[in-house]
Amino acid sequence: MISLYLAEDQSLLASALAQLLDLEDDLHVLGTAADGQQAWLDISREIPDIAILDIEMPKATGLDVADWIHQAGIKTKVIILTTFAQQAYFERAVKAQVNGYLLKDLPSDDLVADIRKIYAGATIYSPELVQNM
Amino acid sequence: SKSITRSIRLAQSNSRLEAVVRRGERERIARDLHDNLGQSFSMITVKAQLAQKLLAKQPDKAAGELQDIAATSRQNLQLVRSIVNDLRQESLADVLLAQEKNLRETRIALYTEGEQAADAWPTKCQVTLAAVLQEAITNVIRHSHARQVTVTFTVTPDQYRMAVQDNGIGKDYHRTNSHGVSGMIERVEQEQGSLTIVANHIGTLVTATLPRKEAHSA
Amino acid sequence: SKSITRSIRLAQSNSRLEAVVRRGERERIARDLHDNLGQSFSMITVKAQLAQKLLAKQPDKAAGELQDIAATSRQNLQLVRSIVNDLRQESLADVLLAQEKNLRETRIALYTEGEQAADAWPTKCQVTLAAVLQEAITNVIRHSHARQVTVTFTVTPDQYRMAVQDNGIGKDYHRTNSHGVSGMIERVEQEQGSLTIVANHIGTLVTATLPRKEAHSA
Ligand SMILES: Nc1ncnc2c1ncn2[C@@H]1O[C@H](COP(=O)(O)OP(=O)(O)OP(=O)(O)O)[C@@H](O)[C@H]1O
Ligand SMILES: Nc1ncnc2c1ncn2[C@@H]1O[C@H](COP(=O)(O)OP(=O)(O)OP(=O)(O)O)[C@@H](O)[C@H]1O
Ligand SMILES: [K+]
Ligand SMILES: [Mg+2]
Ligand SMILES: [Mg+2]
Ligand SMILES: [Mg+2]
Repeated sequence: MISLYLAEDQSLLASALAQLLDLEDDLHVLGTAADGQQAWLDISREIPDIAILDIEMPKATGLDVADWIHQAGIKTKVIILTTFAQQAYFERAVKAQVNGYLLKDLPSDDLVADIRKIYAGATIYSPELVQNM
Repeated sequence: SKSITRSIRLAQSNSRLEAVVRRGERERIARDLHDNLGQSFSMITVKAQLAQKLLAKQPDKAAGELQDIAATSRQNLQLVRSIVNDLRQESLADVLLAQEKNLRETRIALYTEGEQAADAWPTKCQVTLAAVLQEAITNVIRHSHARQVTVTFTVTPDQYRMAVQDNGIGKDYHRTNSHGVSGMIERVEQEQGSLTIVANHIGTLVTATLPRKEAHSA
Repeated sequence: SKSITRSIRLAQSNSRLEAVVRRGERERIARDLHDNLGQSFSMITVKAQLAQKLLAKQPDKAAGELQDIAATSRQNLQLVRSIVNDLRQESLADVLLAQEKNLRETRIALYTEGEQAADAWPTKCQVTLAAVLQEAITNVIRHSHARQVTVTFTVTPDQYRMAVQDNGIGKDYHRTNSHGVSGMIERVEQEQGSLTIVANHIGTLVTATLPRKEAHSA
């Protein structure tokens, strides 16, 4: 079972995404947060296998949380899940050595497949994001 | 010669800044789109996929997702409408271009001062002044018997100011059942500005001033 | 005196037209939003309601509607992305403002001609020239040993032209493993324009020209 943590400030999206992921037999969403600070508190305590982080959130961005996870040396892998390609964001994410940088409108089956690959050790950046850079 | 070069360079820097202010507006529109529409489309995409998966096993839950999709979609349609409205607001240049034609047809000469600088004033400010200008010039055409009208745009550290001076009869600008003047006053006051109409020795002078909000913020 | 007044009025009318062209871009964005996003939100709303009705009796059809919703939504997110991208492109004024600072720090004087008019050139054209200007001035700073650089913007009935003239060493601007010059050429040629670099008696001169497409259309 792969344990996931989801941070997303848009509550309708967060709950839909959590349900969608939870429907998979091998995935379990162990918590969600609507801001970066709460996400960091939970993640640093529960150490999920993978944290799926939105970028723009109140209190702290997903990129801040990714930095903290990286600096603390926690084993949680990080996927940044975003709507838009923005160079500055992407560069920061690469610096924080995130394991995935994916688009929110990615077909859900692809998202699930990417989560499994990332869990197995892959690094995946959405081609749409990379080609825009 | 040093000082001339200097002042030319200053003027150029100013116009560069103005262009960047205009760009600020583009950025604001981009933000609106990014933050609202972009987010909603991601959400709708995710919810539509979730509903598909729930269809067979939990049709009740699927119905809930569908309701959310319809509601979000309606909300965003409203938002698109208001952004479109915003983008379609008339600028000072639009009104001047149109009214120049009307004035020419009625043989009233139009002079402007500071027009080019005013083209770079913030959208919100232009939209308000454009509406005032539209009405003020319509009044000149309909009531003033003027041969010419001068529109002057000036900016101070605190205010944007537009003055519409005609050389017509300059009187009788209070009428109870008219809406033009009260409409102008209302629009300007909504933006914390003020509007005055006076008859002077030249004719009628309509002056609208709006506070420069950006001077105080940031 | 008549002719001076006339030419001033002509100039003002031109600048009014330029402002209206700039506005044309707003209108284009507004139309994009209205026609595409507006339509799609209406469609999504209807389809979400339809899917709700089909849920119980025809779950297969409901699934089809949901697929349509997700597809439309993704498509429109693409559109929002490209509009936002478009709105965030750098203008000539952005680059000049930033490079002015870099030049000042390296004690190279910057002169411009025709800058204000160029601020009103079409976005697409500004974006391309802004990228060229960025690289050309970076090269002046890094390679030229110049004391000054003059950027001249001119427009003819057929072309937009930008010339970047420095008074530096003016040689050796071919290097095999460099990307700056080839990048400039590529960008300009993508827009059916041309780019030349020559060493002249002053220093290095980079000239980019782009066709005025609007001259031929409409
Ligand atoms: N420039 C002007 N010169 C002379 N009189 C004017 C001028 N502007 C306005 N007035 C007078 O002031 C009155 C009120 O103007 P106002 O714009 O409020 O109403 P209106 O133009 O008569 O009607 P409407 O409601 O359609 O605008 C006018 O009827 C006219 O008598
Ligand atoms: N304004 C200039 N004055 C003198 N030499 C120049 C000038 N611009 C370019 N050059 C020469 O032309 C060469 C190629 O320029 P180009 O911009 O392609 O590459 P670069 O600046 O060296 O590297 P980069 O790929 O980072 O831009 C430079 O290395 C430099 O020798
Ligand atoms: K599960
Ligand atoms: Mg967010
Ligand atoms: Mg009136
Ligand atoms: Mg270079």
